[in-house]
Amino acid sequence: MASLITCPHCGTRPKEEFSIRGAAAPKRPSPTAKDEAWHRYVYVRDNPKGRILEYWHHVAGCRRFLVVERDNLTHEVFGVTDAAELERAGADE
Amino acid sequence: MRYSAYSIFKQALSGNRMWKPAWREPQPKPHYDVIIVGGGGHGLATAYYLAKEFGITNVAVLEKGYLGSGNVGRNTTIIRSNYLLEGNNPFYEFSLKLWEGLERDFNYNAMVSQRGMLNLFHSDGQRDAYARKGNGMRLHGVDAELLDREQVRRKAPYLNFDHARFPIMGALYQKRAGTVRHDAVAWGYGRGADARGVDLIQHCEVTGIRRENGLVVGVETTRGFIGCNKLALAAAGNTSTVGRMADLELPIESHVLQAFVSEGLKPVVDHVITYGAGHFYISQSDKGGLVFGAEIDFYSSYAQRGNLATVEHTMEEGVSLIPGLSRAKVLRSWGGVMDMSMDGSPIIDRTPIDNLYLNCGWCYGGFKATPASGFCFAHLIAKNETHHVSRFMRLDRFERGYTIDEAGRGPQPNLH
Amino acid sequence: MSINLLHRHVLEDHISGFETDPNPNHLSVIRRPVIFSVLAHAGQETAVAEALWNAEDVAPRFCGPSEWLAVSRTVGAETVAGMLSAIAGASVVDQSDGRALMEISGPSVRKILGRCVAVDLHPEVFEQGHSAAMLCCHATANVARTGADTFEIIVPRSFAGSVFEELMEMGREHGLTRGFAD
Amino acid sequence: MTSYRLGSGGAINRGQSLTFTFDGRSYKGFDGDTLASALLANDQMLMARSFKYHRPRGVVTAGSAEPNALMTIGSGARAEPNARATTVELYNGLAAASQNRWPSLKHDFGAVNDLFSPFLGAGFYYKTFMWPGVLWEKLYEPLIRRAAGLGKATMQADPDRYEKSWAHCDLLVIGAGPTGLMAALAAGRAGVRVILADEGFRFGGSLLSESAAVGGRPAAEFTADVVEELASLSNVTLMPRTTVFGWYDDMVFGAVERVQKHVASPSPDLPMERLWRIVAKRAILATGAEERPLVFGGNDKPGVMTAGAARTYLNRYGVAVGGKVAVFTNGGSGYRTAADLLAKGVDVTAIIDARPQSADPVPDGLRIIRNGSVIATKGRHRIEGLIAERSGFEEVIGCDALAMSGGWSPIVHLMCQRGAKPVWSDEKQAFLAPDVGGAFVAAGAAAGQTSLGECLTDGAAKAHAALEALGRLVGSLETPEVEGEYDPSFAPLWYVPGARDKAFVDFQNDVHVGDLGLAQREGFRHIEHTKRYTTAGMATDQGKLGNVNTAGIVAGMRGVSPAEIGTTTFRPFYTPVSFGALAGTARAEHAAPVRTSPLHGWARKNGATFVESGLWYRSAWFPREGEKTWRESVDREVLNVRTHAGLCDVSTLGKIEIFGPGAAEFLDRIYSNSFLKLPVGRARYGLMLREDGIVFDDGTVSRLSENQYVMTTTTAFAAEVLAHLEFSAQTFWPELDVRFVSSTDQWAQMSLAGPKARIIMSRVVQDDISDAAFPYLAAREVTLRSGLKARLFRISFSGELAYELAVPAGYGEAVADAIMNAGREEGICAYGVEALNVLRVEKGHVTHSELDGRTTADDVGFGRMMAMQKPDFIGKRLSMRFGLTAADRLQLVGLKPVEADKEIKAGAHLLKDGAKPSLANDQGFVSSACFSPTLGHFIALGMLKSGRERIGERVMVWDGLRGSEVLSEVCPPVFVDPENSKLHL
Repeated sequence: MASLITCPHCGTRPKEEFSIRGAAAPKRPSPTAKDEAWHRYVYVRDNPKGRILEYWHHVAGCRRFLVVERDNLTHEVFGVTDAAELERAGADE
Repeated sequence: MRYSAYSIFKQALSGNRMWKPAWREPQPKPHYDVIIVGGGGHGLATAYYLAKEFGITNVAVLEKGYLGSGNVGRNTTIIRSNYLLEGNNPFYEFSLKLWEGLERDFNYNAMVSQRGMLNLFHSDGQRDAYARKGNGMRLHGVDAELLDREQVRRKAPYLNFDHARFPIMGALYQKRAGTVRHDAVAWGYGRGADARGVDLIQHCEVTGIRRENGLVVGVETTRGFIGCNKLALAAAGNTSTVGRMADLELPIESHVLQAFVSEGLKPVVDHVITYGAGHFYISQSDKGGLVFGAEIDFYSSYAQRGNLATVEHTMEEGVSLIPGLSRAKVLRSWGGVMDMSMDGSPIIDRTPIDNLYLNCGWCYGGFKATPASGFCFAHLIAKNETHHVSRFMRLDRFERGYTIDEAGRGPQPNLH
Repeated sequence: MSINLLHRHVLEDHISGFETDPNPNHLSVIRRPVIFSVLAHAGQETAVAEALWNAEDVAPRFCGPSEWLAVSRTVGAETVAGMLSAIAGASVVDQSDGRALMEISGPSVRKILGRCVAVDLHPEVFEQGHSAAMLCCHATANVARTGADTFEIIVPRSFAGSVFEELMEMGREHGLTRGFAD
Repeated sequence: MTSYRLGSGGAINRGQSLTFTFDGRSYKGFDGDTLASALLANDQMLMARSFKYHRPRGVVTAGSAEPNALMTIGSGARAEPNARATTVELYNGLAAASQNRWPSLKHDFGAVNDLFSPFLGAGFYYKTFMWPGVLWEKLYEPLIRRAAGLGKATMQADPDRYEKSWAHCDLLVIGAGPTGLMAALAAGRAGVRVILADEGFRFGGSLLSESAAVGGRPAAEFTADVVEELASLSNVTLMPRTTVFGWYDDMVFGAVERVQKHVASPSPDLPMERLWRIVAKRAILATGAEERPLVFGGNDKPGVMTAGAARTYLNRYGVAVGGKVAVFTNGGSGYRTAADLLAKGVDVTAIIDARPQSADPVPDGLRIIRNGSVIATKGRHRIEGLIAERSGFEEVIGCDALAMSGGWSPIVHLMCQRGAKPVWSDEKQAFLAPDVGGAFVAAGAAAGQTSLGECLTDGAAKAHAALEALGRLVGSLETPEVEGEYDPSFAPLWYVPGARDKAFVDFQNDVHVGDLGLAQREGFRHIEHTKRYTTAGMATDQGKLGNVNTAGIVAGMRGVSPAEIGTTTFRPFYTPVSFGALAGTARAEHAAPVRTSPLHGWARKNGATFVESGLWYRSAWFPREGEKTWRESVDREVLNVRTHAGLCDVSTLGKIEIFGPGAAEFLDRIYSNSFLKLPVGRARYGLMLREDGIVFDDGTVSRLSENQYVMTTTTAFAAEVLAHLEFSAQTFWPELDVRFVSSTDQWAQMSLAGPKARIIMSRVVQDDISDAAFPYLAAREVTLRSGLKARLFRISFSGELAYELAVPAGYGEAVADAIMNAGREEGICAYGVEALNVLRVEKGHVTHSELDGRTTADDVGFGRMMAMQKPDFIGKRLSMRFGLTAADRLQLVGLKPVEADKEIKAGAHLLKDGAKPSLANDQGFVSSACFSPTLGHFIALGMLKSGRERIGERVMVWDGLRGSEVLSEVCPPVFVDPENSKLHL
């Protein structure tokens, strides 16, 4: 993972083409959610050792935000999905 | 066993056969007053000061690997106190003062070398930001000088003054900044703590935190249950993992930072230098290796290794800053796990659990903080009250809106 | 006050006066290409893509799932604008002045580009007609294979000088020459 | 000087003689030599001094593991320190110099350290130099630093070029010895894309030193045939002189090709070195094995080297390492070397075999001392003899070289760089490569195979397995027969007891067995502690020769298996890599790409001085004749704008085109102020927050039609803002139909400001731009008098009547020229970003000097702009936190010196008048400061605690750093035209 990411739109690309935004697990709360929920969204990170979801922005490619599912200990990548597609799929559920 | 020139002389005459171990290898006792999780620099310093300054010696330091196997043995050895914000500046200055007296304090030569640090600036905006920082330092009595281009050139004539993409305009200079032999810090604190009765227990991984009635009663470890009155976490990159055992919600994300050493070279770089047009920083060890690094790899990682793109980027910045490096060779790269906090500043605080104490969030600046972190954490644990220089380093500052955002980059840990 | 405005190519200073006869490995800079960004709106991605691929005189270059560059070297900007705005569900932006278009060709082209891009340009992997956005000489570019040994490179205007110089530098070993082409 | 060059043999080109120098003395060698082999041929065994004790040293190896023979190659800006003579390819004119010695290699003053070595044991420095404290920095540390390092870095700019390249393949074979050649051949014939890389300058590896026959012909002939066939395959890329130094995630390998290191006069069209990033589907590690030195007293004397090295010098380079060679071995390797030496007519005095017996064939007449050991060596700059011991009896044996063999360690470095640890094998008495999954496998000697035949077979077999996994297996490759194989087995021997002198484990760092013992006694028992305390394995060879011995010896001291001790962590780089190769072209002026504005030529024509601004160069000011300082130019430009007009390049501001029915709603959520009701044809200033409620960036948005907007951002934040929009659109609100694309590069944008701006602009634009037709904040497409379509915005950063005109970039220069012409009579001037900055400070406009990532909208006086009635916008919720709304926050104010001639500088802090300078009394800081030519004195913007309540108060502007204190008055931040009358002219 640290070297190459296979972008669902552009194919296999080097890390240099991406900008990493951070954990993709926290979801932006609704505007009316409690303060605590907003605090957790912005500041609290689960930070597990192992499988995580992370936003990678393909800035030098398709400029899409990708959700990379990977292991942060072994650096194995399990999947790369367009964030909007994932978001829409989540909304449909 | 006290170390001195005399002890070296005496031992040499007997073939160096009579040296005693630097520390014991004790079996864990069933119960301690204080257990510190993490036998790195901060954990060992905490134990040392608990024993020495606060008379608490029934202490165990639990380390899952060997002593000093974390970032204290894997950093670029820089010490400094050139911080901008009120939440940081006095704390790091306190740390620098402790460094200045440390070796005689713990009878171990950690080679504290106050060779001076140049923070280069390359634009008017950067100069203004450094001036603001330097004035803030001076207000607190910390040494700071603003050097112009020619003054920098006199100190470091080998920097790229003539063909730079981002010309050097000057530097913020802290004369008292410098380097320390990193391993020796862990060993010196460990030896000092051990001599005062602290049990340093290596190869003992904490696997659970046992609580009763809302209080910690001890820890489960790979070497069995060990009870304690107070539990202190100094687990650096593994803070979230250990914190989860006590259901702590933490503003921490673990990242990998690489560092590098060159082949041994005759001394050429006499200061610590940071590149203002990038993140590159460099110094030269007393053995001759150039020790340097740049930015983190940007993704969450618990693997102590980095990627090639970051390696290349580091070298690009290095050669851009010091053209003469081009033909020198890099010997080794390594990676450390950084407990990046959400504002780039650390946490030394109590937790929602009364007898559980937290020390984390050092990002990639933990080494220089080791003495003050240990001292303040020991103060907090022993007296249950915050040392005044660490009073801003609270866990609830994020909720309350009092972040200590030295870089001004907001709640994205990989930008700090 | 009537003004006759001169149009100036960003690489004018880099090339003019330095032109020589082209070698087998040659970089040619297209002086006035027509380049539009085409953005497909929600739900229109497939239709827009189809319309683009069917359009005459325009070569579509893939940028992202709902974004393309429409490139033409044969017809004028107004013609292209007219054609593109007829595509339902698309928004278009004229980028003809915002991008520089170069074409690099010759027997060593893959060796040269191997020093410029990380993408595997082997013909079985990056086929003729294929295009993608990628990092090229430290800048974001759109690279298309337009022939067996020919690639088209589109870069933002402000980066064009740097990219051009780097391409030439990487082509030194193979005697890369350069020049404008209309 | 004796010549040790044999009369014939070796893979050297005797027809091409090369001249080189070592320490100023001239020597001759041949094409195909390494520097080490040529020096040995010339009887130059003494090549270096060790690091700590400055002991005389020669070569121990014939390859990249060499710890001793480090030299500086070349001089001046091309000097390369710490080059291993054993891998440096000889060329005509090569100039080498020894290192770490004074005054000369033969007579080195530093050798006195050796006498004091009892006091300088492992870690001695941690125990002393502490008293008195002041002496550390004045005396002790300078002394230690003087001893530091080996070679000298040139510290001059490198005159050569460097390149980087990517490569992609199905199979990467690392190492072109017998294993690698067979692997590459098998894969090459199957038609997959193969890269074969080898660190040496000639393919063949150990085959080049081989005396056995392969496939019925001499090994060298066999090798040449295979290499020829590989070279003929278009799907195979051969990469000699290429070291694969690192294995990174996702099967990316880092490699460095020494393109011209061996060339007497480098071509300017080729790089000196080239960095390769090789992306491989599969890879085979065929790096062979390293022969282990034996650890006995005096094992570091020049002339003591591994048996394999002696054999390589003999067979590959045609050099005898001595006239009388002794052999000390624990396995067959010593016998093989002895046999080859004898076959070439070199005298072998004896084989001292540590084993009680062996089945190795003994050449006629050769003396074998079984169950023997070497306990000391004689000689100073070259070994002159050794003391052998057997059953308590000692014997002096004369020799001028000693070939030693302690067994073999597979070279598994690369496979262990990603966390996996090598695995101890009792059977092989070696650490073997770990299983790292099928994509990357070890083969041949690197996998613990010991005979040549096994290596050939394994190479082909591992390639077949890779082909199968790739789905490309066709046929199979027959492995050639090997005639004259030897028995490669050996008996473990970590440490030879009875040493009379130091027995070294790490030659370069002078770590001997005694140091390892001391580390154990002092509690540094973990192998990492042992390493760090003794520095074993920390030299430039990173323990390639010594680490396995260290593990074995420590295991012996502790009475456990080496498996329990393990190894230290393997990390890149396999061998050291130059900064230059890793940096590539990105250096000096090319450290980062340059972005040029479409108006760059216009600015240059008008005499601009440029300044870097991120990747851009922007025009800073436009000096005119007679102006001696930048301030004079800037003052003139500012006054000219305030009284007449000026034209400024603002093309670098970020521009984003936004489309779609969801655009209005999107912008409304992105900005803290309201955007839903922005009319078509109008621009609005907007403030973006981060989600934590802190100001992110500011800019303008203009609505060009119902569903089309154009946004401007600051130059510095253009990329971040676009990313922020994309993140928000894609992950928060994918349901909004909004699309955007950057058009920053499409437009040349210029700001025409000043009371004469309208007159001038109307001479260029066809449209009616009277205040009524085109009022303040109007924004729309216009037509220039030439017929060119353009965008015109009536926005102002200076506070003057101002327009921003955007034209297609290619026309930028022409339009700017036209405006300058149109404005000549009105007194127009070009102005740069310095004047722009003064104009905005005078007007109290904030930039990222104020918006430094810690300020809220309210801090800079925009609290009321925040549309808190909106249900949602980014940053809304967290902006309400206590700490962000506290009354004592720093707030934007203006500052002017009480004495008009005093200068205020940005970066100064603010103290209450009369307060002692201290952190407790710190009230804020000066964020921007400049001389205001309009007002005739310095003015500043500052951030002051509860500043807005303190207008009229006097504060001390404290600049201890630059030694000034300026009493100043707190004032509103707008210095010029606070009622905005000029905007609406």
